[in-house]
Amino acid sequence: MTEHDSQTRARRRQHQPADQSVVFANARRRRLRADGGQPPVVVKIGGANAVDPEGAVDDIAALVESGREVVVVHGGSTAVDDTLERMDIEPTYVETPGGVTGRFTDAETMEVFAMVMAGKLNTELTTLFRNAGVDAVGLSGVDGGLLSGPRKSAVRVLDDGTKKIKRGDHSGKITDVNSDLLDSLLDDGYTPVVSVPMLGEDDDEVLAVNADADRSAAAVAGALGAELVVLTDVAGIYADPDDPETLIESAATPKELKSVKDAAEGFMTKKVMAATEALEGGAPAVHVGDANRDAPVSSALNGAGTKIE
Amino acid sequence: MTEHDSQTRARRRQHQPADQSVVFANARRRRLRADGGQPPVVVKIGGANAVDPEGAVDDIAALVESGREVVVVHGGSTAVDDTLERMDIEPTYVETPGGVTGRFTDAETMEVFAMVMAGKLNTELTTLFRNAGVDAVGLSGVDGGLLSGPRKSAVRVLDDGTKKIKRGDHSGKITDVNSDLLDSLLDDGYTPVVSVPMLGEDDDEVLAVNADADRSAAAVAGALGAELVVLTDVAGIYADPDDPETLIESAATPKELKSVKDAAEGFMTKKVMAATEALEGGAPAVHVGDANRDAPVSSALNGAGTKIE
Amino acid sequence: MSEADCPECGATVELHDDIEVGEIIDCGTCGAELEVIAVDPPELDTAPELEEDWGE
Amino acid sequence: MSEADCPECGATVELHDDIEVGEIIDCGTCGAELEVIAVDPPELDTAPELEEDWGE
Ligand SMILES: [Zn+2]
Ligand SMILES: [Zn+2]
Repeated sequence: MTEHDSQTRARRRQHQPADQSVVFANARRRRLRADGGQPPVVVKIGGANAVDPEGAVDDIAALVESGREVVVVHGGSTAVDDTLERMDIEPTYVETPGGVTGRFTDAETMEVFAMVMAGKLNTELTTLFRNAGVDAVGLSGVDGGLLSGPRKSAVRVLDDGTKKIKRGDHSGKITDVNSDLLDSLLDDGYTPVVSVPMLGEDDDEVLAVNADADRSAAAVAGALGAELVVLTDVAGIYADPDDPETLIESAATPKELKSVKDAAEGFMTKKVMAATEALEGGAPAVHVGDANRDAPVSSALNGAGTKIE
Repeated sequence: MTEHDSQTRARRRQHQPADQSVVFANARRRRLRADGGQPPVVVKIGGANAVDPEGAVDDIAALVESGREVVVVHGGSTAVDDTLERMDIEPTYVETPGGVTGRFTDAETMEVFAMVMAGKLNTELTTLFRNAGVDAVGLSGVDGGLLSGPRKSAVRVLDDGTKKIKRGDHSGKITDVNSDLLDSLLDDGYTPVVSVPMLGEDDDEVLAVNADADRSAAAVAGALGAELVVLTDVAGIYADPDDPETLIESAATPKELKSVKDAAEGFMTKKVMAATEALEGGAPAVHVGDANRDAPVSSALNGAGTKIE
Repeated sequence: MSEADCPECGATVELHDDIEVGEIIDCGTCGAELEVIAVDPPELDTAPELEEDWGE
Repeated sequence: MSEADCPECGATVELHDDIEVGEIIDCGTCGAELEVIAVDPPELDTAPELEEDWGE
């Protein structure tokens, strides 16, 4: 299932945009380069199955070669679904009182999630980058507490019309990014390739928990003061989601941003929410662009797709 | 299956010690500490299923707290077996002309290997360390080219008495360790938690391939000039493998080392081979000790178990 | 029909017969959202505030 | 019974009927280890030197 194919289903699920405010507890500082050059770039790409990363990999390799600092953040929940199926684990879907349907991440699902994201996809992508000449280092959000914040074990669900609290979920909300770890790897010439899980803080322990990859990328971009490029499988955000002619080229004022938010539907809602979090977190600009065009990252940076700032 | 349970099977497989010379292509330099203090410690522990790591985790946390630099290397092939079984993948075992039986790592097995080692076990162990107050960063041998060397895709096998070349194996031999990456993380106060796969160099590409965890630990210890502690589930190397009373306390001369090699049987052969490689690579000492005793790492460093130097 | 005390205001809350652990009930007196944490005997606790999220 | 040329010394190597790809044959003339890389028609190449390892 491509990201695009799942648009309709996602659209049905996402009736209600939720809380948008994210406050990062760590001091946010922009990377200042001695040469007064450009800020780093955080690129969010799909997992291996969602969006073919090859074009992005070569483009990122050229960016890195030109001296730009890049951090890659990837998702890949369709690969998680595939492995759950392969292991005969039936995912549990829950509906929130607001009508949003999502996968409930119980302990067993969490284990598979970590295996696939941090083991399979992260290793594959890091290897792809190394073959393209990029000195890539794969990291999960657990490593060095890279992506951390409170665990959410309880979720409100609607079960046959009855509101309930369901406990045992393994997800969390990123409030801290260890930007020192990323800075130090970037300074040494590495390109970090970051995947969820994040490190969830529970009452008396930390544990690996699920987090959204778009929001993870937003958190990293905010913490680094980096431009965020979110690659997807359409050209950008459309005023009419079914009409590519209505591509919104940019949003640079609160009013324009509101019109982008109003235009966003389905999985695009998530991209716009992530963009908002990145900007609030300190990112100078967010670009939503097409993963499948030539040079997808540099094109997006140069104004193809939708630019939000 | 514990490491101990598999001893008999392993003993049957390991008739013939093989080539022991390992030449690391990278410049080997010992970490010189400003305070003239002790060298780092590389600790090899089993995966979650092989040897319970909890005692080692707390002990390592205390060592790190005291200022000692530690790198952890873990294995976990029983967890790989479990997941292969769960995914209905039948492992292929092959016998070499010399009589050693091993698992053949085809592409599908390699994928599971990477998932379990770098995704599941590495994340679990890194989380355990973080809960113990250690600022752990999980890495696979692919990350930053941490453990690299030629891929071996062809193996000689004995198939119904006929010698054959079987191609498509995903394994490799570590000839390079990116000790700069480890040094830099150690300098920043992190504790690297390292797992296979390694980065295999093929004709025109690099790819994630299988490597032995004991040898990986040996390569890291050699590259860092670190003391190596190999934890297992017996007290050390016994002159008579069935009699704990015959524990060999130390081997400090070539003659003593030879007697240790002669005494080693079964899976212990691998530990002794790894020890030899570590010493040849630049490690000042290797300790083989019991993972299940109190303070297993510091006890081994203090002379419990077998010390080889 | 069983009942339990509201942990917020102390009022008696009437419970329907097939309540389940985890179910959220509104206190008719103070309006607090209460979570059923046990059913036999029934016990209520203040339901945790949980922000609704926009997905994984 | 088929045959093929030894890529090392050029001598003819006799092959038994049920040879398989991957099989290793010794050249009777020069003693080289040869790998069967095709069976129809049979073709031989020098077998790669592979050090035997002591396992994962
Ligand atoms: Zn009340
Ligand atoms: Zn010949």
